[in-house]
Amino acid sequence: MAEVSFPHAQERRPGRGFAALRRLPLLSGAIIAAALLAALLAPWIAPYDPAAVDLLRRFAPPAWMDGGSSLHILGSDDLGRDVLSRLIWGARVSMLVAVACVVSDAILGTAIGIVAGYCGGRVDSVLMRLADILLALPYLLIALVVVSAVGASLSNVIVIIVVLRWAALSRIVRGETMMLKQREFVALAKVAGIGPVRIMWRHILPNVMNSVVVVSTLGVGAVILFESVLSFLGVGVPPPTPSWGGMVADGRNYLTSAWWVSLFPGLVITAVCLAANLCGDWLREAMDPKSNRR
Amino acid sequence: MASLRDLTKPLLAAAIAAGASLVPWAAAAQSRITIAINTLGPETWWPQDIANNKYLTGTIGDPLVRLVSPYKLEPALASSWKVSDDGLTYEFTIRNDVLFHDGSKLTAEDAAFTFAPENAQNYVGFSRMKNGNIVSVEAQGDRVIMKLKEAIPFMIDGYISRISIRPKAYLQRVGVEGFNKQPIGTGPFKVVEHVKSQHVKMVANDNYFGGRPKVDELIWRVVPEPATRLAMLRNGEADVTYNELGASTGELQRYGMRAVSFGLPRQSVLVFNHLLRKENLPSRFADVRVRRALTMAIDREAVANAIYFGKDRAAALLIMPRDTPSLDPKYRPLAYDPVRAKALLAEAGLSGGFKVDLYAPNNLKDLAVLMVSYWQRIGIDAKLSLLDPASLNNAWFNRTLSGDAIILSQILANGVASLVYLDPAAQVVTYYSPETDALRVAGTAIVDPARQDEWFLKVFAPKLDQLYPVPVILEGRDGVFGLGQRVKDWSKFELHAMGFQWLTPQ
Amino acid sequence: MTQPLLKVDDLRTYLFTRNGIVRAVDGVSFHVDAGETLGIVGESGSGKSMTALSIQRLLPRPAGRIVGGEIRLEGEDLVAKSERQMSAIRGRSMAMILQDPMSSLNPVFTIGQQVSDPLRTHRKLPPGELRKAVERLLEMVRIPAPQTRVNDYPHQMSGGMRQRIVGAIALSCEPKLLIADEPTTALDVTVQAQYLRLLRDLQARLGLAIIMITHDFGVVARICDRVAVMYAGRIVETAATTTLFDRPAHPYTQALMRSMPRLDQRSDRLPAIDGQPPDLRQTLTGCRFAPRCAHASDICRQQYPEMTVVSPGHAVNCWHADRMMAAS
Amino acid sequence: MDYVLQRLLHGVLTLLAVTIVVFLLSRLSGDPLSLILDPAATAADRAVELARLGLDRSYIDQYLIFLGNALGGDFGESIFYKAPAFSVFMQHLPATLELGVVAIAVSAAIAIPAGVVSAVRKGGILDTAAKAFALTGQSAPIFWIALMLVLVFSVVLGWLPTSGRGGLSHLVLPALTLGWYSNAFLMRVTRSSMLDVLDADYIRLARLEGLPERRIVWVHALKNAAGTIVTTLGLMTISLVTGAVVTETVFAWPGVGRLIVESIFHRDFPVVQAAVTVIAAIVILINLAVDLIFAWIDPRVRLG
Repeated sequence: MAEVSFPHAQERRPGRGFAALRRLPLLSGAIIAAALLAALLAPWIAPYDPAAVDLLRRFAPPAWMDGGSSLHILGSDDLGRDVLSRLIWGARVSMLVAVACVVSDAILGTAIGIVAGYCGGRVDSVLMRLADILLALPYLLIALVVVSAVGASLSNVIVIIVVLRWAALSRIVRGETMMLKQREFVALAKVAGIGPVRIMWRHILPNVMNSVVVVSTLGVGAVILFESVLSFLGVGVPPPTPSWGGMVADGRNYLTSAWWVSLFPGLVITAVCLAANLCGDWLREAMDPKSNRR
Repeated sequence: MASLRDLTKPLLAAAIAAGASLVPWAAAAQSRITIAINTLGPETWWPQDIANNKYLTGTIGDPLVRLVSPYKLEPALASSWKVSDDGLTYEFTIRNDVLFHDGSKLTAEDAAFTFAPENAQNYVGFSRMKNGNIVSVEAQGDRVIMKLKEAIPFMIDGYISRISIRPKAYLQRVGVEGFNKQPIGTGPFKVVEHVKSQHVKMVANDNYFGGRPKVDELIWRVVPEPATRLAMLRNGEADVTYNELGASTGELQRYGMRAVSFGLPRQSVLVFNHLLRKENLPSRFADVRVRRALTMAIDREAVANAIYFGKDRAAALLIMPRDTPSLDPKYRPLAYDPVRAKALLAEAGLSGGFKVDLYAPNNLKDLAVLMVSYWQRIGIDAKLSLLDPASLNNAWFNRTLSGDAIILSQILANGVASLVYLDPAAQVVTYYSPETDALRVAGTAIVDPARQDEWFLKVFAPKLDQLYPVPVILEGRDGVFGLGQRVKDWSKFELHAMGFQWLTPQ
Repeated sequence: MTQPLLKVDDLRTYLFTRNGIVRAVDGVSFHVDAGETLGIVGESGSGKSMTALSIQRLLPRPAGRIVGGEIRLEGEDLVAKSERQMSAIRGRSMAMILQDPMSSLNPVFTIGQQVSDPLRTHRKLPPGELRKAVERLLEMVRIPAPQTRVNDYPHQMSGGMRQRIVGAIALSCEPKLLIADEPTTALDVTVQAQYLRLLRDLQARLGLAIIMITHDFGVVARICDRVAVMYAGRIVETAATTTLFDRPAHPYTQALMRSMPRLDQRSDRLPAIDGQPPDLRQTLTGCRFAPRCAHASDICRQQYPEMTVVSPGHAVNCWHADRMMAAS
Repeated sequence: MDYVLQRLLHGVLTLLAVTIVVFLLSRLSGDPLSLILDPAATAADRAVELARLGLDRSYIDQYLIFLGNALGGDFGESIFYKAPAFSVFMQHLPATLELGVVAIAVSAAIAIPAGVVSAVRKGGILDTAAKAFALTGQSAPIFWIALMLVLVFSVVLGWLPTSGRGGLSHLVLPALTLGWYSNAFLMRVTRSSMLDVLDADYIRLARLEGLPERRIVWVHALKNAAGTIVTTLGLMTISLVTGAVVTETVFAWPGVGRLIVESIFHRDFPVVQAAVTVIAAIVILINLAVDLIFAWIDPRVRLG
C-alpha cells in the first residue's frame, strides 16, 4: 500500500510521543496512582487498624451525616471497623491481586502464546488444546471447586485466577506470533542463524507487547471484579483481610440502612476498573499504528 | 442518600395502598402467608431429608412424638410410648382419629412402614438407625413395636421426633415418583403446587387433628440471597423471611421489623485440634489456663448483643441441662477479663503470646472475625481460614488439620446433641479429654432421660472445665425469622416447622 | 471555447490535525476536458490524492476540509453541494478507482452484488435488468464467463481481475469523469499494461475523461494526454505529455524523470531525489523545491515563482524556466 | 466438511479433558459424607455409605465408571437430590436458557446498534455516552448492580418483583443484570470492529460509488464486522455462566448456575460433573456453530 492517501498520518509521527502523553486520560491515571499509593502507604495513612473491631461504634454513619463523627470519616461497618481504613488497606489486597494476576497472566499467556505460535505443529496443538479446555470450563465454578478444596487464601485466590485466565491472552499472542513468523525480519533472522529462543525473545516478543499490555490493562478491572464475585459467594480473600470486593459483598445486607458499608467500596471498585479500562482503551489507540489515523 | 430511607417508607406505603390490586404479587388473599427461605434442601418428600428439609417434612406431616422445647416431649401421632429399660424396645400407641390428606386413616401400619429397616435409607443423616441397627418394626393393632440391636441415646428426642409418618398404602399405590409429585401426610398443611427450586404452595388442612391452621395459604419461596429476602420483606413480597444469624438480623432491627428466633438452641464452641490430629504431640491447649485465657479475652456479652440480635448470651457450659444453670454460680460463664487472660497466658509460660490457626465455617464469619480481633489484644495472633461446612468437616473428621489449630464450630446445645457427640462409638469424636473419658462412656450408657439428666448435673457438669471444647456463645435458636406487616402473631412458635400452624395473619 | 468538463480553481484543502494545520493542497488549479486524460504526477505526499479526494468531497474526517477555491464539474460548483447532492453525483457523474484492488472490494459480498450496488442506487433497475447489466459490465471489462463469475467472491479472483471489477463498478453508471488513484501500483507489470490498454479502450468507447494519479511516468506515457506535476501541494508544471517528456521545464520534473524507473521494473516508489519534501505545516515562502534544487538562486528562496507559459499548453512555475528549458 | 469433522473431534477431546479436570477437582474438595452422616455415625456407617456411593474405589476406577456411564447419558445419582444427576440438571436448564437467551438477545439488540452508531459518530456525543455506559457497565460488580436494581425497581418504586421465575415481569431485572456486562462488552467489540471496517478501502469505494450512507454502514460495513461480533457472542457464553451464578442467586432464579454452586457446596459430585460436562459441551458446540456462522458470513474463511 502506498503511503500517499493520508499524508497527515505521516505528518503526525514526529510529535507522536508528546501527543500520546497529552491524550493520557489524566483522571484515570490519577485514580490508579491513588489506588497504588494507598496500597503502598496503607500502614501509614490509614487512621485505624482495618481489622480492629469496636462493638460500641457499629454502623457509625459518615462524618457529614446526622450522627456521624470525624472519628469515622466514611462511617463504620457492622463490626465497628472504620470503612476508610478498610478501603485503604483493601487497596493493598485488591491491587495486589489485580497486579499479581495480570502480570503473571501476561508472562504465562505471552510465553505460551509465543511458543505455540512460533513452534507450531504438535507443541502448538497441545498448548492450544490446553487453552481450549480452560476456555470451555466455566471458570467461576472451577474456582469455586478449587477454593472449597484448598481453602480461600490470598495466594490461593491469585493462583486460581492466574491459572484460569492465561488462555485468552495466549490465543491472541499466538495469532500475532503466527503472523509475525511470516514476516521478512523473522525469515532474515532465521537465515542469519539466530536460534529460535533468541528470535522469540528479541524479534517476536517486542512485537506482541502492544497487545499484551493492552489486554493486561483491560484485565485489571476484570480481576478486581472476579475477586468481588468470589467474595460474594463466600470464597474470596478471607477476612479479616479487607478487600474491596469482600467489603461490597459483606455490606450488601445493609444496603438500605447502612449503605456506606457497601457503597464506598463499590464506588472505588467502579472507579478503579473504569480507570483501568480507560487506560486500556487509550493504550490500545496509542499503540495501534492503524488507529493513529482515526 | 440520607433521604433514601425517608423516601422509601411513603413510597412503599403508597405502593401497597394504591397498587395492591395492580401489582399481582401484592394482591394476596387475606390469609396467605409467603415465606422466603434460603433453601428447602433437595425438595424430595420421600426420602424425607430431615437434615435439609425440615420445614417441608414438618409442615405436611407429623412425627409420633414431638420435641417442643430442648427437653420436652409431647405426644403427636402417638398418644403414648414406652421404652424398655435396656433401651432396645420402643412401643408407640397410635392415635385413631388422624386422617391423611387423602382422607384415609392413619394406622400403626403406616408408622411401621415409615420406620421399616428397608426404608431406613430414606432418612438422610440418621446413621444410627441404619445399617441393621433396627432389627424389626411391627404393627400390632394400634401399637408399633420397634426393636433395636444397640441402644441409641436420646432416640426419641434426636430421631423419632424428627421423622414424619408417611402413608403406606398411598405410597405403595402411587410409587416414589407419584408421591413426590403429590405428597400427602397428616400435617396442618396440604401441598397443592410444588415447583422445584422455586416454591411450594400449601393450603390449610381443614381436618387437622391439632386444629385447623389460621392461615389459608402458605407459600414457601426459595430465595438464596439474604439481601433479596430482606428486600422481599420490605416490599411485601414475603411476609416471613428466614434470616441467618448475625448479619441480616441487624438490618431487620433497623427497620423496626419483628423477628422470632426458631429451632433448637445451639452454641458456638472452640474445639482444639491437638487431640484430633494424627500425630500425638504435646500442645499448649492441654493447659486449662490457655483455654480459659482464650475464653476470657472475648467480650462475649457484647458479641452476643451486637451480632446476635440480643437474643443470645455468653455460654457457660458445653451442655445445657434441663434446669436453668444460670441460677447456680458454678455455671456462670467466665467473665470478660483481658487482663486476667493475659495473666493466665503468662502463668502458662506464654507471655509473649503465640500464633494459631483458626478454622471456621463461613456462616460464622462475623463471630470468627471478632474473636481474632479480641485475641489480638492479648497477644494471640490468629490466622483465620473460612471453609465451607463440608471442607471443615472433612478436615476435621479426616484429621488433616495439623499444628495447633482451633476450630470454631456450632453444635446443638441440648443434651441430645451433646451426648450424641460424646458417644465413643461415633466416627466424629468431637469432644473428649483424658479426664472425662470414663465419664463419657458412663453417661452414654444411661438410657433413661431422667437418670441421664441427673448424672449430667451431678457428675459431668462439675468436670466441664476439663473438657476441651470451650463454649463461646449460646445462640438461642437456629436462626431468626423476620416478620412482615401482614403477620399479626406467631404465638406458639416452637422447635419444629409445626410452628407455622400458629402463624396468625393480620 | 466550450467549458471544460472539470475545472479546479485555486483549490485549498487543509488537514487540521492535532499537530498543526497541514496545507496538503495549497492553491491548485487545472482543468480536464471531456474525453481527455490528465495525469497528475508527484512524489508521495505531494497532494495528488488529497486533490482527488477533494473533488470527490471525501476527505478524511474530521481533519480534512476544503478551505478555498472552486471545483466545477460541468459548470456546477461541487464545493457548495450538500452531502446528499454529492451522493447523487458520486458514482453517477464521476467515479473513482482506488489503488489497491485487494482491499477495494468488500470481501463478504459477491462480485455481482458489488457491481450491481451503484446501478441499483442510481438507476433503480429492476432485478432482471440488473443482472443483465452486471453481466454486460463484466464482459466490458473482459471478465471471462461473467454469468458464473457474478457469484464469486473477491478473494477467488486475481489482482488484475479484481481491479477490472473495480473498474466495472466505477463505470457502471457511465460517469463522465473517472479519477484513478494509482490503479496499477499493486499489479504485475504485464497485468498493468493490459489494464491500461483496457482503460484506453473504454475511454474511447464511452467518451470518458480520466484523471490518472500516479508517480509512474511509464503510466503517464502510456495513457495520458496531458500531465500536471505536483510538488508540496501545488502544481509546478503542466504540459501535453509529449511536450513534457521532450522538454521538461521544472527542475523537479527533470529530477523526477531522471529517477524514472524502467518500464520492465516493478516499483512501488520513486527512487529518491536528494533531500526531503518540506513540512507542509510551516508557512512557506519562496519556491517549495528551492531547498532541494541545484539551480536555486536568492529569488527562488524569497518569492514563489509566477506561472510562466513557455509554449502553448505548457506552463511552469519556475524562476529559471528559460534556463531549464535550454538545459533540457 | 473435513473442517467440521476435525473441529468436532477437537471438541470431543476437549470435552474428555474437561471431564477429567472436573472429576479430579471435585474429588480434591473432599467427600460429601460429612454432610450425609450425622456426627454420631460410626466408622462402620461411614464405610457403608462410602461403598453405597461408590466412593471407596480408586479414582481411576471411579473415573472409568463415570465415563462409561456418561457415554450412555447416565451421570449417576445425585447425592443430594437423590435423583438422576442428569435429569436434575435438565430440570434447571430451561430457566437458565430462558434467561441467557433473553439477556443475549436484548443486549445484542441494544449493543450492536449502539456500537455501530458509536463507531460512525466517533467522538460525538452519542459515542461518548455509549462508551461511558459500556465502560461503567464493565466496571461494577455484577451482584452490586443486581441488588441496586432490586432496591430501586422493587423496593423503592415497586414496579417489578424482586425474584422468582414467572411471567415477563420476573424476567426483566435478571435479564437486565445478566445482559449488563455482555451488553457493555459487545458494544465495545462492535464499536472497535466497526471502526476497523469503516476505515477500509472498500467502504471508501462504496462512498465513491455514491451509495447511501445508511446502506454503507448497516450492510457493507456491518456484514464485515459481523464475524468478530458473532465470535464475541460465542465467547460470551462461558462468561454468561459466571453471570448466571450471581444473577440466579440474587433473583432466586431456579437455573443451573445456582444449582452448580449449591452442588459444589454439597459435594454432590454427580451433579457437578454432569453440569460442567454438559455446559462445556454446549460451549464447545456454540463455538463450533459460531465458527460455521463466521464462515457463512465471511467467504474467505469458508473456502480458505
